[in-house]
Amino acid sequence: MIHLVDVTLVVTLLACAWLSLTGRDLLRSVVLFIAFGLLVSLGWARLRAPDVALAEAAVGSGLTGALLLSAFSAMERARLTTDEVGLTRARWLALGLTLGLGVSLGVVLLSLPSDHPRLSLHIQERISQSGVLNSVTAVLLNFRSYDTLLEMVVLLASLVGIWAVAPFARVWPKAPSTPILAALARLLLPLMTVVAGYLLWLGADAPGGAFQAGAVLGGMGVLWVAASLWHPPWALRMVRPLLVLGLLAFLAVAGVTMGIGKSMLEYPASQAKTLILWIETAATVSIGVTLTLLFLGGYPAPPEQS
Amino acid sequence: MSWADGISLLCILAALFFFLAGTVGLLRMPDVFTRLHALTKADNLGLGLIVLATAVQLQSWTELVKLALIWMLVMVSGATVAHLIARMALSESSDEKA
Amino acid sequence: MTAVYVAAALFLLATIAAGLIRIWRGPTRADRLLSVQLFGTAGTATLLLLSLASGEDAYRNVALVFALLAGILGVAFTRYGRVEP
Amino acid sequence: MSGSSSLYALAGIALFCMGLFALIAYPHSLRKILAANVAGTGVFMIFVALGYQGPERPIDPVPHALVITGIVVAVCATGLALTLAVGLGATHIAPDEEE
Repeated sequence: MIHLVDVTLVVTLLACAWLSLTGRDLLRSVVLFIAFGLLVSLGWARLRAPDVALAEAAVGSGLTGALLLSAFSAMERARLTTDEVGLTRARWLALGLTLGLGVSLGVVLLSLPSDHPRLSLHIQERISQSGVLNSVTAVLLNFRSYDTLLEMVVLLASLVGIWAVAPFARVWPKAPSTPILAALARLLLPLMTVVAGYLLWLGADAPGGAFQAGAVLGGMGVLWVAASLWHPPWALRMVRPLLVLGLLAFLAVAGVTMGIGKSMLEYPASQAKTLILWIETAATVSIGVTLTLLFLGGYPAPPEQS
Repeated sequence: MSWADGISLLCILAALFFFLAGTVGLLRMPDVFTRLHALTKADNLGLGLIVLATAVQLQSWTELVKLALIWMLVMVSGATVAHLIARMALSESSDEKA
Repeated sequence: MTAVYVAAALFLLATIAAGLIRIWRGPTRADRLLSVQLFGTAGTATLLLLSLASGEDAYRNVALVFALLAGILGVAFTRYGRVEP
Repeated sequence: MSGSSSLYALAGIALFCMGLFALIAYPHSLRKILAANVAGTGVFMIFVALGYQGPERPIDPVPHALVITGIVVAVCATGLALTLAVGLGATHIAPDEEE
């Protein structure tokens, strides 16, 4: 019966994606895409990837959804939301070609050897030296920490890119906030901070970690903006150092490990857990702040100037 | 089957009823306000009963706190969002008349 | 009991699939948002049931994040998804 | 490949192809961004499905770590792309309107 669950989930997922990509009404497409994100997160849970499910639940459905909606409303104001979706001859050709690609990819995939242990054995061998028990965190913050270091740069670069092209944030809501919404935001703020801290702490031994916690913090920022509780001028001065906190922590640790004669980001085994937790805490704050500013969609000048 | 399993089973069956009622209401009710009314039942009672069914299966206090938090969150944000949806629907329907 | 949990999860997935019809049909934006709210709630419930069925505790944390973010999504929708006059 | 793992991997391929098709075929920038996200999710799904070898055997954490970073990078790229799309007003102009 569990296979029936998988089949239902996959069919619903595919239907959702197809309807979202080919429907005429763009807002409907966005809403279907959000629903798609929720379903994908259930899919990760079925594939025994709770770490991924946590990240997807926070980012894929929550943050991406809010981003798409705010961009849609900006496009709607500029009357840019009509699209033509009929199938012309060129589109039939594109459909046929992608279909062929899909079939050939499927054939290749099904011919893969079925019980190859891949990298899981190597990781199980070395997990005791990594300082943490959660193998995904061990990969992210120890075995492949270069990748994560560079990812912090990617986050920062995308934000700088946004600020370079859009001098003013687009998301200040037009309608005044209602007291009920403000009350919800004030209630959720401490709650989400606690949940983010919990996920961060959990990340060492169980599914969770910096990205998931940072994404929850980012969701909190989105709520804060949407409820009109964010006051940009002073807030920006305070949060700007936080943007680079994660990167600086990473670089500091990298410098120290090189200074004591090891290679870059090769933690001493006795200190590994402490170092990982410090880096993760700094990264969580940076990710949360970056995602919030990303949602603003421009340099957060005060609304009266824009 | 232990008594905990029995309680879980009853709760799950009742919850499924509420979810079914919510979905049928969502699909069959004539306008957005009545649909909203149908949906809030699924939100509060349906999820609440599932939470209860999960809670009787678990022994750990931290898990119980987490479950209570989930239920509370869904109730509070569900009620707020229902309020916001109703406002949005009201402004949309007045736009149409104007 | 595992069979009961899995069957209930399957049922909830079916209600989600049926909810897609309301997103597709609309007609108003509020209708579409209603379905997304149902997805959030049913998704949270499905994750709780899957956590019972598989004994994996981590799914309850996913359910917690689901419950948090579904509220935020609703707020974002009503703040940004409204019809511009 | 076996059972539900290959089911999800095939679904990933289907998602990738849908996304690729919509990215090529439809002109509106917002839809192109949605399409790129769907295609990306398809790739993630293939990855994670390859790391899953049935309910009993240990999972491969490397694709999970890659996909988690991928999800966060995807939202950043989406944010940047949406800002560009809104800012440039880069949208579809139908061929007959152009003339």
